This record gives sequence, structure tokens and C-alpha cells, in this order.
Amino acid sequence: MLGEGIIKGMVETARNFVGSYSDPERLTTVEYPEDKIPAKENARNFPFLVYDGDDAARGLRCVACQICEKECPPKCIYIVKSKDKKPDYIGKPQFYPAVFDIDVSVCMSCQICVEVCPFEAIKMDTEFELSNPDRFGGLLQDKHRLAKSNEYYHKIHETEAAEVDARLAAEKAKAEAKARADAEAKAAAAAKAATAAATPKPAPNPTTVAPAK
Amino acid sequence: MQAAFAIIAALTLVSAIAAMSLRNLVHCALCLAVAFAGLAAMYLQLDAQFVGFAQVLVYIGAVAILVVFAILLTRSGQPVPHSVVSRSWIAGVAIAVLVFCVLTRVILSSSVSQRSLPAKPSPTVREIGNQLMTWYVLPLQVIGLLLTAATIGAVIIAMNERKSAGGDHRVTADQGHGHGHLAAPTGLNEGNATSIASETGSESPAHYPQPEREREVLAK
Amino acid sequence: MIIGEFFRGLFLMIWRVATDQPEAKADLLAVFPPSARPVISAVLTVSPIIGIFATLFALTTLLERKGLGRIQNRLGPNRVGPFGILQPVADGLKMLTKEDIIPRSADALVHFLAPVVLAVPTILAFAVLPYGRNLVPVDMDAGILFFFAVGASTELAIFMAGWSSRNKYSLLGAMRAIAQMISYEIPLIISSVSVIMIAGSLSPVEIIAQQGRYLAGGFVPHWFVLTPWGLAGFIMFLIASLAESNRSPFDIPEAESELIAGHLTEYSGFKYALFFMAEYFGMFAVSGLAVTLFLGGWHAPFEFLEIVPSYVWFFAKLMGLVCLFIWVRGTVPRLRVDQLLNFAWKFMLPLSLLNLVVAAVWHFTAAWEFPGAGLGRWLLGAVMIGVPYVWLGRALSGSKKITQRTYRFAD
Amino acid sequence: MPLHYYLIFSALLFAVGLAGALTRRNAILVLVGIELMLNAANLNFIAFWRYSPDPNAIQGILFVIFSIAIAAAEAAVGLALIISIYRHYKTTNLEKMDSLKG
Amino acid sequence: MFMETAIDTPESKYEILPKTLSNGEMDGELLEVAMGPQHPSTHGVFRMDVVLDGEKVVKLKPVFGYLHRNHEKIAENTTYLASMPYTDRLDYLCSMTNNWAYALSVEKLAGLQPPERAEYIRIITGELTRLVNHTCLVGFLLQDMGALGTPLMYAFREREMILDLFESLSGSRMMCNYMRFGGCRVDLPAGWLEQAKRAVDSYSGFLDEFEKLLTENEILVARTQGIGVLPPDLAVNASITGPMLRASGVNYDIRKVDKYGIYDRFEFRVPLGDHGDVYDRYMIRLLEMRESVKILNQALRDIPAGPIVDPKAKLRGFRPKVGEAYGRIEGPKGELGFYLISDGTPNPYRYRVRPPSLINLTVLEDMCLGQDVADVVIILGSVDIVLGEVDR
Repeated sequence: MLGEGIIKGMVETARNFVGSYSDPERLTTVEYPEDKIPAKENARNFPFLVYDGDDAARGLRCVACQICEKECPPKCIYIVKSKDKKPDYIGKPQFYPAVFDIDVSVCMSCQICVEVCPFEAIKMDTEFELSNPDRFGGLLQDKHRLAKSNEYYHKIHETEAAEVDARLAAEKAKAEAKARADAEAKAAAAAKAATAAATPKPAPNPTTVAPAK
Repeated sequence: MQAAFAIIAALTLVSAIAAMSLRNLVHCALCLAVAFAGLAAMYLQLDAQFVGFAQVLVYIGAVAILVVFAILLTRSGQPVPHSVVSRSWIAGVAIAVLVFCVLTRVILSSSVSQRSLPAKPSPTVREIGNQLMTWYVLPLQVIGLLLTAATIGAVIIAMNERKSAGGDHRVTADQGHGHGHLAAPTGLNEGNATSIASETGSESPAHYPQPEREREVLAK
Repeated sequence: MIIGEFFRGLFLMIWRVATDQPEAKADLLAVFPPSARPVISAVLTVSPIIGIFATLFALTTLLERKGLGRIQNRLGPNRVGPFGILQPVADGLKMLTKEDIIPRSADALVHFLAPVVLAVPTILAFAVLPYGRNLVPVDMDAGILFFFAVGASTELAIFMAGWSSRNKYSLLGAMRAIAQMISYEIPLIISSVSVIMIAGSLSPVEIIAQQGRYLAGGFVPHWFVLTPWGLAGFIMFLIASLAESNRSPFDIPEAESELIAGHLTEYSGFKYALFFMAEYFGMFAVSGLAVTLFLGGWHAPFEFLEIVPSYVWFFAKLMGLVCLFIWVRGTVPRLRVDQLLNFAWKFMLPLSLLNLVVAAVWHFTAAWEFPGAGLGRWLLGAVMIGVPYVWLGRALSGSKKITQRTYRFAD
Repeated sequence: MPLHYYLIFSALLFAVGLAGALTRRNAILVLVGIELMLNAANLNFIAFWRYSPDPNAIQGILFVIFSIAIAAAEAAVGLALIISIYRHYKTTNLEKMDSLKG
Repeated sequence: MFMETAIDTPESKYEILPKTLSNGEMDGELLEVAMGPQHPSTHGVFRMDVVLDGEKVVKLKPVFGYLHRNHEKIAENTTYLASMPYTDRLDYLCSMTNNWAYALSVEKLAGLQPPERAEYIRIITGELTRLVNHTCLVGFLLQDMGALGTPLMYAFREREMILDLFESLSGSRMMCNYMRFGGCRVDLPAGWLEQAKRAVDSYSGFLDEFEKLLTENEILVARTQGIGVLPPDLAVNASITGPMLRASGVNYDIRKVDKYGIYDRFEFRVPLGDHGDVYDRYMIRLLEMRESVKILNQALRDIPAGPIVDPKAKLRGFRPKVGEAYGRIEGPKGELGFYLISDGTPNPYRYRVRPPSLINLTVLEDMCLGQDVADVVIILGSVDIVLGEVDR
């Protein structure tokens, strides 16, 4: 009969109307500035640079190898390598980024920089409230704004950070053990040991790893 | 009373003149609606409520709309390059003025026109209805018949005559304008669909059986 | 002295209105010189109507947005004021402060006049509705005719809006609007004619007076909606009034997904607000007429509830219908133009004409005396309107071969 | 207010309608002119009824009601004719519709 | 005009074409309307130049390219991996299947084989994506029909659950960028499968609710049945794929034809329509969602433990050997394929997308001729386009 389907539909909407009061599960809306959905552990928004210890300038893991700059699909990373070197977490002298800029307005949050980084130096942040009245300067993040501590990394990605730390600790232990063994052996092999130290995972010299183009 | 009459009369007359003299036909139609509204107001002023409302309902609600529709359907809304009045417009105006003069002469010479306003009558709707259904029932029926005939006639006249207009409006699919670009050769049936599928797929046509004719009733 | 009299009159007026007493304005008018009285009286009548309906308009927009939100499992507006109550104020301020854009090629005068021409008749329509026992602005002998006459003149305003915008969508929307409004005016009028026939009057006051009785010990009101022809007429009146007020599923003139906003496309700011307001006013007016014709006007549903002031019932019924409109809007998709016209001409028109016959039969069977005559009458009327309903409904959908489809499944 | 005010006004309206019907080129406006003339006549009926010695004889009103109905029918048919002619000639200019041949 | 009711003759669509159109003149009674690029229901920046006779369409020209982003050329100038996030943006409603199709073609090129668990994850995410897409589509379609948001909001309510799943899996709700060559990026987080099971279980309830709400609605039925008919032969000749093709009654589903991934292990059926009109396209999508729920139930039940990436796969310095490959999947909108030529460098030599949205759009005019303006909107809605994919 004509009208039957419409009445069925109206019963359905009435059920939803009542349901929205009796069953708050139906309301998926979150009233944003007051309530926030807790960030998922895997959530990603924009990259940041991890540093160990307290000093952002000294503890920065990035060695300015520029792999992420090359792999970045929208090319939003800009790196200038330093002239001098500073010791990394193992103690080996490495370059560090004199300039490390990420243009957040260009970044598309794809996480590829994180995946290709051999040094666990760049990670994804869950912070998304970056709106800014300055369209260009305000969204161009430099090294100082990007640098966040390892503790912060632990806070936002607990499982992942624990894995990363374990891996780095293992590598450090391995490297130290090797260095100790080598130091006990010969002074002449010391130079060779330095190159061998990081063979398993982090490449010894970034320039050799970067894909030649 | 006098003031109200003066205002209504002036408004009606101005809009009637505008309706007859403006270049843009849609403006003419809108002015016509104003003139009709003014006349309705005048009926109300003469204590003829029912007629006044009927005037609004029929003239503004229907006739003015019909005029507007006709203007749109005949694309007369655009301004015309030539003069809007005919070549013999002077004669037309002269005749109108003449008619007006004659009428005025007659009105002013008549003794009836000097009659003053009698007491306010109270024709109820019920009374009008009673009259219509008793003394005037034949005219009412005739009007009903006329309206029916007019409706049918108008529909038939204005009906789209494309179907009978014939050849000059028709183009075939091929000479059209690229409609044929995807038109399939006739006779392509499901068998062809199967063969196309087998070209792209890696399996043999046997793997694209026609779906079983198992019919599932949608209703659950 | 005069001021004291004035306030006494004002107080008396409010008191008398609140307690359903007649001659509410008399004492207040006595304060003024006789020559000024007609004007003052008109102002005293018109301003509360406009004020109340403007408030109702604001509340309804909020109610609609809240209700639709809940139907859609959203929260609805809840930012401005507690529970979003001040949202209409914010909307109004936004509308008023927006730039008033007139397209360069538009016909500026007609473009300007259209919202005004639309707003005037919709407000005029409130003049003949009885809001309470002694609350009728103009007790007109041909009140219903007046209502339909002013209702008919809104079409021209919509055409003006659509044509003067010089926008193809606007023009299409205006053409659709006119076609729709003319088509649905006929079932609207004919379905109310059945009431006029039974009541024997075009006066809303008289029609309500005829519905003022109670049956079955004061628990069954003598409303026209409780008769077979009245129920059918009421439903048809509601459907037609949905179309008249351009509400979903008949919101074809401003079909958002097809014609952007139809005749409103080129309007902004205050003019748009006027259109919006006129649309809601039209909805109130036509719902008020439905209440008057079919739902017993300001009469209470049960006799013992007559002690509640009459206007409360009127506005309660009015808001009930408005909520129904909102509910329908939240459920159904939009019809297409030709289907809409088909529905009007091939379904609503024959059915409403038939309803006239049913009303006549009802009138003439009133003399039935045998036991169970009341029930028999009811059933006769119900069958007379129900069978053609089913048949016409089938014919209407049968032309498109609407069937329950089955689907094949391939493994 | 004497009756002849209304009558003269009605005559004026009639003359305007007549002038329009006689001078305009567009067929629609000619029809509009005729409508105006009909309205002027209706006004006469109402005015005479109102000023008649026995206003309870409502023939004047009934006449106008019939006249309105006829005018509506006339407008509908007339405009349908104009649309039909427009389909044929692609114009609504009366001076161009001068041949009997289709 | 209002007296001419319902001239509904799709078969006479060529008859009403006036001759004047071909020599550039407009007949006095025709109205040319540009629907779009700024129009509420063109699903993005898309334009249809429509010639109307009253409200009937006599000519329709789709104009697209407003959203062209040079996707294919960009991909030829970046590494294989760097194109992966760009595929998310093709059809932004279903990034998972886009990722999958691209990963599949690169795997063909490089000879990688994803492990078992990765295949299962792909099936699960792919079918979830199908649910997301079809849910959105029916919501948008009904919105176009004027149902004022209610079906759309119900659809979005359900979609939210799946997007939550995607977010906890890949970190992003819509731009998942989750598949990798030879597997997936990360393993399922703890509790994900249970959450997914809950979401899938509640989906049948939602579909029931949705069908009760509208499928029997007289207005919907009258608006959609017999509208925008796509005959099967035309559909095949225009290489239409996906639900649109199946609604026309042609049994062609790449999940069955190619059995890519591990689709041969799952029990599911392919619904087919008989009329090829908008109603069939709508119903086919609803029925397909029910089939997807079936697949998901099986996959969530059977998913094994194990690695998620082929150990041969390399992230950095990925250079497939010289060759070409075409990988295709049954995307929610139709056959989504990626054609790649490798010259041994880190960048593909040629990269070409077969976008189902674009190819399904080619029959738009044939479906719309003789219909009303109002129908054009719902026909376009039933084609299911995403302009990101059409314009690339």
C-alpha cells in the first residue's frame, strides 16, 4: 500500500531520535575543544626529531644523512649538514643537521621519513593543533621546534618507543663490546673497528647508504 | 473614504498604464498583478468581500501566473530590438481616447451616476451560495462546463506537438553529436560479455558461468 | 492620570487575553481619543501576532535543527547559550550583518521587492485564524477564502525572486515552485471544501464552533479529523500544505542537490532571512488552518481540559504539526518534479474530489437511526475513501512498475 | 462618494486596456489589455450593485463571479493559443503573424 | 508547462535532440546550464554542461580535470615507495584498496610474495574499505536524492567505527598508507581483531536499519527505478567495471576472476542486478556489503600468526628489475589497476593508473539523456565517482 515504506522509515527515524537520548553510544560526536578523543597509539600527524638526554642540541639522533629528505614524497624536508661533527649515542663522531626544517603545510603525514631513517632519529608526533595565523613562517618548523625528547616519544608511542630503545641499547652494547674487544686486541685495528662497529644496522657512514642517484 | 479611493485608484491606474506600456514583458505582467490587486482593494472598499478575495485568488493567483508562464515559454522576456507598439499606434490611442470621452460623457450626463451611497449591505457568503444554487443554478452549471471545456482545450492546444512535428526536429543517433561513441553493436549479448571477461582474466570462459538462476527474495 | 488608565487598560487586556475573556482591548482603547482607536486597535492586534510568530519562528528553527540533529544521531547546535538556545539570535545577527549581494545583471527593483511581496501575504494569512476562544484578529465571513487568496499571491513573489536573479537555477526553481504551488493549491482547497461543506460556513470561527462539542461523556471531541472524510481530508491537507510551504519531500523549488537553492540562490543577508522567515510563517499559517479546520481549533481534546486557556491548545496543536513536518523532513527523500505533479493531479485531486462525496454521504447518513448506525456510517465512509486510496495508490506506482525486486547471485 | 467616481475610473481603466490592446505588438499584451477591459467592466458591476437602492439584490456580485470565471477560462485558452502560435511562428509579434498558411 | 506531466520515455532519447544543437545554435526553448564546478552535488570539482528542454536533458557534457594533480608524472619522478602515499589521495575514501592495487603491481614487477598473515590483513582492510566506500556511497546517493542528511549521518556513524580501526592500525583515518611492497607496514596492534569483529558484527544491524529506513520508501523507489538505465552491452563496451557493471547484470568480479591475494579461500557470492538502473546500483551495493561482512567474518576467524613482510622486500634502495607489470584489484568502485614499467632505476619509467571512477563516468551522458535534471544528480551519485581519482 502506498505510504507503507514511508511510515516504516519514520518509525526508524523516531527510534533513532529516542535512541540518541537513551543510548549515548549512538552519538559519535565528540565536543571537540572540551573533549578529545585520546590519540591512538599508532596515530601519526607530523614528524619530529628525537633527542636523548636533556640537551636537545647535543642529544639529537639525526646525523643529517638526508635520506628522509630524498625519500620524502612531497619534499617538505630541508636539511643542511653541519661542517663539524659531534658524538652520537654510541660515542662515534657524526655530522649533525645545521638546519633541519619541515614545512608542515606541505607535509602529508605519510610516515615514510620515519620508515627510511636508519638512525631512529625522526618519529611521528600525535600533536595536531598546529593552526597558526602565520601561514608560511608559522607552519615552517625548524630544528628547535622539531626536537622533542625521547621521554615524549615514550609518552605518545609507548610500545614502539620501547622497541626502538631496546634495539638501540642492543646496538650500543654490541658496539661497546666490539670496541672493548678491539681495544684489547690492537691499537692498529682501532681505525678498522670504528668502521665495523655499526655494520649490522645503522650504516657507518651515511653518505654511502644514501641511494646514489 | 475619498482618500482611500484616490490612493487605490491612482495605484491601479498607474500600474495599468505601466502594464500596457513597459518594454519588458515580465515587468508588464508584474504591474498587471498590481493593477489586479488594486481592483481587489477597490472591491473590498465597495464592501464586496467575496468578490475581492475571488479576484485575488483568480487574477493574481492564476491569471497573472499564467501570463508570466506564457511570457517565459515564448521567450518574450528579452527586450525586443524594434518598437514595442504597432505601426498604427496613434490610431489605437486615438480610438481609446475617443471611447473614454464617449463613456465619460455618458456617465456624467446620466442621473444614475449622481446616486449617493446607500446603507451598508451585508451579503453573506451563505446568501451568495444560496443564490448560486437556486436561481442561478443553470448559469453555474454552464460556467462549470465552460471551465472544463476551457481546461481541456487549453491542455490540448498547448500540448507539446513535437510528436507530430516530425522530421525537422529529429536527428538519428549517428548524425547527432557524438552520441554513438559508445553505442554498442546490436546483438552483443551475455555471451560476448563472457568472452571479454575471458580475454582480460586468466581463466577460461568456463569459469564465468552465467549466474545460477537461483532467485533470492530480497525481503528478509 | 492618563498613564494610570493606560497601564490599567494594558493590564486588563493582558489579563483578559490570558483568561480567555472577550473584549480584551476595550479598556485600553477607551484611553485613546475615538479617532485614533481603529489604528491603535489594529496595532494592538497585529504586533502581538507578529511578535509571537517571530518568536515561534526562531524557536522552530532551533527545534528543527535540534530535532533533525537527534534524528540523525547528532547533537545539533549547542554552542550559543545554554543548550544552544541563543542559536537563532546568532543566526539572525549573522543574517543581518551579511553583505547584501545583488547580482550585476539582476533586475534590482524586482530583486528587492520579491522578499517583501512574499512576506506580506504570509503575514496577512494570520489575520483570520482564531487563536483562542475570543482571540480572532478579523472575524471575516469569507475568512477561509481570504486565507487561500493571500496564499495564492505568494507564488508571484517566488517567480519575481527567480526571474529577477537572472540565474538559470533560480529560474528553474521558480518555475518548479509555481508549478508545484498551483498544483497543490487545488487539493489543498478541495480537501478543506469538505469541511466547509459540512460546517456550511467559510468563517473559521464558525467552523471551530461546530467542532466544540464532546461525545462519549466528554472524552471524544467532535473534531472533524475523527470522521472518515475528515481524516482523509486532514492527511491530504497536510500533504498539500507540505507542498505549499515547500517542505521536504516537496522541497523541489530549492532542491539543494539539484538547483543549489532554487529561487534563493542569489539572495543573501536580510533578504534571504525574509524569505526564510516567510517560508516558516507560511508553514505556521497553513498548520494553523489545518488545526482550525480539522483539529478543533482551540478546543481541548477532552472536556475537562477546557479549563486550560484555549490558546494553549491552539499553539500546542500547531507545534505538534510543525514537529510532524520536521520529522517527515528528517526521513524522506525528495520527489521529482513530474512525480510530484503526477501525485497532485492523478492521486490527490481525484481523492480529494472523492472525499467531497464521502463528506456528502456522511452528511446525509446523519439521519440513520438503527442500532450501530454511528459505526456503520464510519465504516461506510472509511471504505468509500479507503478502497480508492489503495486502488489509486496502486495505479500511481503501477505506472512505474514498482515491484519488489529479486537479485541473482553468482558464485 | 458619488457613483460616477467609480464609473469614470472604470472608463479610464477600460480606455487604458483598449489602448494597450490596440497598440501593442505582443500577443500576450493584447490579451492582458483585454483582461484589463474585463476588469473595468467588473468594477462597474460592483459599483452599480453597491449603489443600487436594494443592495440585498446581489445580482451584481453574481455577475462578477461569473465574469471572473469566464475571464479565467479566456485567459487560459488565449494564452494556450499564443503558446501554440509561438511554437509555429517562433514569435509573439502580431505583425509577423500575418499569413494564414502554416 | 505544469500541465505537461511525466513524459517518461527513455527509449525516445535520440528523438528529442533538436537539430539546431549540431550547428551551434540554441533553440529558443532550450536552456544551457553548467552544473558545477561549484554545485552541491557534483561530488567534488566537476562540471556537467547540460542542455535542458524544460527539465529534460537533451545533451550533457562532463567536464573534468579541475582537480588534476599530475599524479602519474610525479610518480615517474619519485621512488616506488614515495608514490604509495600519493595513491591514498586517488580515491580518498578507500586508500587501503588503492595501496593494495599499487603494492600488488609492484610485487608483480619485483617478484615479491607477501606472507600469509599480510594477505589476510589485506583482505580484511580491503573489505573494510569496501564497506566504508559503499556506506558512504549510499549515504551520498540518498543525500543527492534530498533525504536531508539522515541516511548520510547513519552511514557516517558506522563508517566511524571502521575509520577508528584504520586509525589504530595505520595511524591515519583516511590516508592510511599502510601496504608495503611484499606485505604491510606494521602488524595488527593488540586487541585490533576483537575490535574489528565487534564492528563487523554490528554492521549487519546497521544494514537492516538502513534498509528499513529507505529501501522500501515509495519515494526512493519511484525516484530510482527505471532511471539511468545502463544496458549490459553498452556497459561492457564502455569497459565499465565494479558494482555498476554487475548492476547491469554482467557477472564480472575481479575477486572471482583473478583470485588475487587469497580470495579463492573465501566463500562469497556476487550479487547481480537485472535492470541496470539506479535502484539496482543502490541495491547491489547494499548486497555487496552483506557479502563483504561474510568475507570479513571468515578472514577474522582464520587469520594466522606470522611475519607480515616478505623478507626479500627492501625499503631503501628498492630497484625492481627491468620489466613491466599490471596489477589490478576489484576496488570498491571497479577495476583499479596500476601499470608500471621499470627500467631498473629507483623510479618507475612509466606509471599509469586505471581509475574506475573515470572510466565509469564515460557513460554518464548515455544514462542521462531524456531524464530530468533531478535524475542527473542521482545518476551521477550512483556512478560513484571520487574526483581525486577521476582527475588524478
